[in-house]
Amino acid sequence: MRTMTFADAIEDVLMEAMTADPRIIVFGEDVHAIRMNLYARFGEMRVRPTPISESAFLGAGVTAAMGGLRPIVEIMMVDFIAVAVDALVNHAAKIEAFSGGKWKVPMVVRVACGGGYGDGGQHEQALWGLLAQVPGMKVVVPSNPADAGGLMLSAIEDDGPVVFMEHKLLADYWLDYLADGGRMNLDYDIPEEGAFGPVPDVWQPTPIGEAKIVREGGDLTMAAVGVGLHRCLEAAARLTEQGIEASVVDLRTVSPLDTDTLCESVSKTRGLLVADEDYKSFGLSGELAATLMEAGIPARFARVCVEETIPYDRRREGQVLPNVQRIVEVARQLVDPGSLVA
Amino acid sequence: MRTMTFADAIEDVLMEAMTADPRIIVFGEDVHAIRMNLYARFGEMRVRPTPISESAFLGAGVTAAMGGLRPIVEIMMVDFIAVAVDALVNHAAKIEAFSGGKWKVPMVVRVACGGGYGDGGQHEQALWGLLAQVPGMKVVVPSNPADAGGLMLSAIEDDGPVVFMEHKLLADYWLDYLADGGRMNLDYDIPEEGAFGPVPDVWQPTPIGEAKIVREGGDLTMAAVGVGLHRCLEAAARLTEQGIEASVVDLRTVSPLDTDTLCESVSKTRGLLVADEDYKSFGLSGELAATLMEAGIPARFARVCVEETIPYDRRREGQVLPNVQRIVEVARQLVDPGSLVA
Amino acid sequence: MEPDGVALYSQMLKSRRFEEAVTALWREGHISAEMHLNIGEEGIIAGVVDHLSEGDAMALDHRGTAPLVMRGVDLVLLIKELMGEEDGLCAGMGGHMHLFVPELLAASSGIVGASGPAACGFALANQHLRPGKIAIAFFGEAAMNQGMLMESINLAAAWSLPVVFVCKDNGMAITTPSRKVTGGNLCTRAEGLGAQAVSVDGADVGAVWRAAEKAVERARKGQGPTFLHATCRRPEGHFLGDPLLRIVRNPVDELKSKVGPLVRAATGSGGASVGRRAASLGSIMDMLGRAGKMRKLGRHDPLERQAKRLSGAERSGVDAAVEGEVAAAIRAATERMEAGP
Amino acid sequence: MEPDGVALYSQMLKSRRFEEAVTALWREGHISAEMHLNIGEEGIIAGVVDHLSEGDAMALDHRGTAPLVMRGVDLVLLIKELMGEEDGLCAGMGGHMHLFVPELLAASSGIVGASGPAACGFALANQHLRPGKIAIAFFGEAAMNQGMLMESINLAAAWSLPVVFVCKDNGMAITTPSRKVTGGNLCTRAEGLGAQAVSVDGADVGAVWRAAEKAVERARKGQGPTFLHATCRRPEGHFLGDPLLRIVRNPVDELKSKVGPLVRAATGSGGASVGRRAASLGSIMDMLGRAGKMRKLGRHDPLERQAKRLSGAERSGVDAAVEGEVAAAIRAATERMEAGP
Ligand SMILES: Cc1ncc(C[n+]2csc(CCOP(=O)(O)OP(=O)(O)O)c2C)c(N)n1
Ligand SMILES: Cc1ncc(C[n+]2csc(CCOP(=O)(O)OP(=O)(O)O)c2C)c(N)n1
Ligand SMILES: [Mg+2]
Ligand SMILES: [Mg+2]
Repeated sequence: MRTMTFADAIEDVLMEAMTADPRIIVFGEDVHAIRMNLYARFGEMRVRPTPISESAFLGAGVTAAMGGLRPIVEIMMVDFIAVAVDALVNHAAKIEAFSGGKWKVPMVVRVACGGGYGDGGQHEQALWGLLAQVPGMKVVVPSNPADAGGLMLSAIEDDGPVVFMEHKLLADYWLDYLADGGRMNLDYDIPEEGAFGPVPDVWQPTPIGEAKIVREGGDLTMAAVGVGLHRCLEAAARLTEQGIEASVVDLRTVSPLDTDTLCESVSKTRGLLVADEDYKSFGLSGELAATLMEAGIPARFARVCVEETIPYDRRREGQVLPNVQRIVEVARQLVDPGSLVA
Repeated sequence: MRTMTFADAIEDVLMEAMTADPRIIVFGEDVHAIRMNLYARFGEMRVRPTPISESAFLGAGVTAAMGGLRPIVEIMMVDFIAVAVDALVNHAAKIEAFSGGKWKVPMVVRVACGGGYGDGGQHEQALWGLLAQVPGMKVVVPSNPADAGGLMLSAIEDDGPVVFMEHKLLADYWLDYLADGGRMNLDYDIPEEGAFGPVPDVWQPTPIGEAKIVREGGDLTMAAVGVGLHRCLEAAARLTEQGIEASVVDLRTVSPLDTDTLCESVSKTRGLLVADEDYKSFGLSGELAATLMEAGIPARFARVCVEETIPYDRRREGQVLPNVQRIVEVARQLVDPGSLVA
Repeated sequence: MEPDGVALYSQMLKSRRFEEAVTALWREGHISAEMHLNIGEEGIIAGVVDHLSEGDAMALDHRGTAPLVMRGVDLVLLIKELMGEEDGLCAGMGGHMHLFVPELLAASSGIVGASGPAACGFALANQHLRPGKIAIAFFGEAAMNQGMLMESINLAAAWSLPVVFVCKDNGMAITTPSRKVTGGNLCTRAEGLGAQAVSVDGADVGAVWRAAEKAVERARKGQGPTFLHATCRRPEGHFLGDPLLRIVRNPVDELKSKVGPLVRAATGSGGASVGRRAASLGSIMDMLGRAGKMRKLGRHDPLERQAKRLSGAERSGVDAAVEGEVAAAIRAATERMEAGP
Repeated sequence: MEPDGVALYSQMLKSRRFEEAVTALWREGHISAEMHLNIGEEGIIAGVVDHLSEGDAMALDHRGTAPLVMRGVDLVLLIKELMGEEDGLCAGMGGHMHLFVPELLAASSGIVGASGPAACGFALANQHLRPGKIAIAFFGEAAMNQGMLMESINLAAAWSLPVVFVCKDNGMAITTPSRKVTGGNLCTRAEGLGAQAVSVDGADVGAVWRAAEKAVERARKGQGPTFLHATCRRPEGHFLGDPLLRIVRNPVDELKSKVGPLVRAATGSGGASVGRRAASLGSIMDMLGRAGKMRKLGRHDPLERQAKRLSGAERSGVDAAVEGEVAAAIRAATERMEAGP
């Protein structure tokens, strides 16, 4: 076992994969700087900075993949994908179906996501629910270095379009770049085990569509992806002190969802708390509720999600993003509704 | 009581509203033809054809509203909004929050949506779940002429951004234009009471965020919007013959959802079937499940939604879109799981 | 080089006859919804695709039939696709606006402007995997107002991608005259995005061929993208069943239900000044007039223009062969239909 | 007309001093995340906004402070907004990239290119409700590759909207030299979209003022949009804490952790040819060199250039007044902070 940062894990996988397969190319804004090491190793033809033309180059990624390459298209922050969503919704996701199954789109879309560093509501969104909605798109959100590498490997190997989302609190270079700018006087609630940790000596793909139970407890299940997972783990630790034992499920993949693992856990705990940094309504958290109801698993259910535009002010931002305290409170109410009054 | 087509109801409201309020303007591609009567009445300054530049003119709608107009921006089909989603997700929906509540965006986005006439998966989507996801957007989907007019009136009067979605099977002119092209030899499964019906003598706003129970029955609740509502009503009629009585809820507004009406109905029937022409996962149907679970209302639950790219072939299209037979079958299983084997 | 006039004529004719058959099938209700034809713009398509060979890619818009027919796609598969058959070109899943042929690197989209990015992606793949091979983007003049298309011309210029951007300018976006909603000049615009720009009369297939030859050669040599602007006229309007043409062809029936509300709207109290209303009505009449004028190809017919350049013998040989080929394909494709379910 | 040199100098100085104070607050950690300044481009902003009055609108990009400061926004409210205070300009909800002032019809966006459509919408409202009033769009040269901005120039041309599109060209998009990813010429491009185009040296506030005067007048008269292209240099790079400038300023510390992986990457087996790798490294060095050069404004400083045109007396009067004003505002805004919670 080696240890690595979240960011290095992804880079390590890319170095290996790009060395092995010349069809893999990377493009996006500023990639010569953001992926400087890849740029130095593979040269500008394979690591290519783009104009600020997300619609053009994301759309080009789709047909580049159809033409035989394995492009990794970078959209700096997921918020910006709003200007180019057509390439995913109406093209990448649909072409396999449109072509009668004859043509596939092996493209990876790599994006930074998430908040917690005071950048305001147009630069801190999660948006995985929106991207997952359209049939044909896969969306993965790793929560630690091993899965970051493993899911990137799977994404590259997948024959369909996969959105790979890396949370800015987990990828140290994003935070250094966007939040600190060389300052040492700011604090972020960085999940340590998410940002740095063990990775396998030889990279193995983390299967897309497989959740992982990272903590077992009988009183309720918590489910999350990315940073939310760590918030749940911390909440679970606090809840233990209060005599509540929570299972925690790292969904890892938003789409396709691993409904089996979820249902299995909730069948035992009879309670589900979803901590989701994405918007509350019409997204991941609702889909998990539907999953349980469809499976006929009765359970108490609650969500700790983002319910409004993320505020710029870091204090209010911290309240709007799912935080440990909100999760703990909601979990207690879920387990013991009477505690509401206490 | 007057009677009107779905399309005429909207036009009637617009004629009145635009006569009364010179701040209301309409723009979008081809509006001089598609809204020919408004064009003749209000002239080109107020009914203005645009270039095929959805990002520019939808974005312009946002600030035109901030600058004192009440724009109604037309995006021909909701599928095309994918090229311009940034204007909604990152601007229209967020500016009230960003400005600390000081500035509002009274814009209506009018779009045609939905399938059932063989136009393929890039022109028949519903996408209301996607549009509803971002806090700050309202989304309405009327199912009959009275609500079409009433919700358009509310949308115009609302001080925030509202997406007004008209289903192509309900709005006769869309079908004539896109599907028939003057042919008489094609059939569509047009809900008659949706396409033509009574409207009030004097227009009243249909409140945004108020669902309506359109049928009462004790065995299960069906919820839908737009054409789906009529599929549910027809299914309910068939189910009666089989001894099953369904309540049917016309949600009318996707966002904000009228959770009270839904919960009240499901509290009685203990079963919810969602028939949704939008994609199944991460959307409206999931949100309804979450609503019930959050309210602690145990219920059987099932969904009849779109689960893949809508096929071009009309036969397969008819299977992929929620149809009456699928609804009836799923409803029967929901009410009597044993019937599965039968 | 000089084009092979007979071959070009033959390609155009095949597409024309094929789309005439499509028109009949559409009218009979065997093809659903929006069917956009290339009739009238065959000169542009033929003049361009004649330069293509294996490995070259095509990004198509909502008018994808002609390029595929001319590149030799199986007509039976194609017609079956338009009819939504399971054994169609795309298993009946894509339909008229979503025709995909991996072997030809040909992909379509019904989203206006999407062929720009699509051509860039194909060209990028070619740059890496098939040097010397290129990509064509087909689109209308109104698509030049769609951001992603402009972005993609710039992208192609910045990356020296081997793309030829072919703008088929019929002057219309459905019912909107493009001049009314388009600033500046499209060739200037393309130059300002870094492409070389050239304009030709799209009804002259030879002229298109020669302009395309240079553009294709530039692309193959890695000298960057060209914007090929070609004018055309389309007698079927925007799509089969074009609402304006319906009125033009059959004014009495078609206007019956429309005139009442229009007159009421134009004369009702409240609303714009009389002058502005008159301007609106004028512009509606204009629109109908324009549609009427477009109906007749006349000297804008690339097929007729090319036919005149051929000898009677050349022509009749091709006519017979092509008509036979198309008729046979339609027969084969509709056999089952004729036989009943 | 001739500009009021003292007034322009005073505006630029106020913005400069204000942003210097912002820099200090940012370094102390009182302002979170990305803070983009206008330092170096004050000549462009001042030369344009001096022509605006009530009813004129401004669509701002991620560098919104200077235009607001120069239009007279309360500095205390502004600084409090940057610090995320509840009594800030936007209640601390918007922050540096989302500054909104309804009374000035001023709206910002952190989405590159969004100021184009935004200016069109404001201009449309003005066309209807406040004839003669206009809208300005501020954006960088790299934003000209964003589709919606190009679309909006065309829209403004097609609708004769009273917009002045102000392109502040520092030649860079974060770390990407714009020349490398931009085809053609931006003025040609804007002309191809139907705008009138004019280029000026943005460090010469007088030149900007005169060019803007004409553009604003055209817009007010309903003669359509102008594209005003102005060059500039920004000594703080892309934003405070620009990673390239950090290296340039403090190479030893900043490169410590970076050089090892970079060398390993550049020399590891597999990957591109030695030539291509060398080219990559060359281009990285280039990027750093370019950043280093930008640090010093020198003759690109609009403030210094304008100062030289004033008399000593004029200058010292303004200096004292402006410095006092800014210092007082900063004091007032940070009072509570100093006092502790
Ligand atoms: C993004 C988008 N907006 C609008 C439409 C609807 N639409 C389809 S074709 C068309 C007109 C296209 O005009 P042009 O590009 O000139 O091509 P033509 O049809 O004349 O060949 C429009 C507006 C669409 N398909 N996609
Ligand atoms: C749509 C979008 N893509 C990317 C970004 C990230 N980004 C922010 S500023 C910037 C560079 C902008 O360059 P330019 O337009 O020249 O303005 P400048 O910063 O030089 O003033 C980029 C790429 C963004 N904010 N929005
Ligand atoms: Mg056209
Ligand atoms: Mg710049």
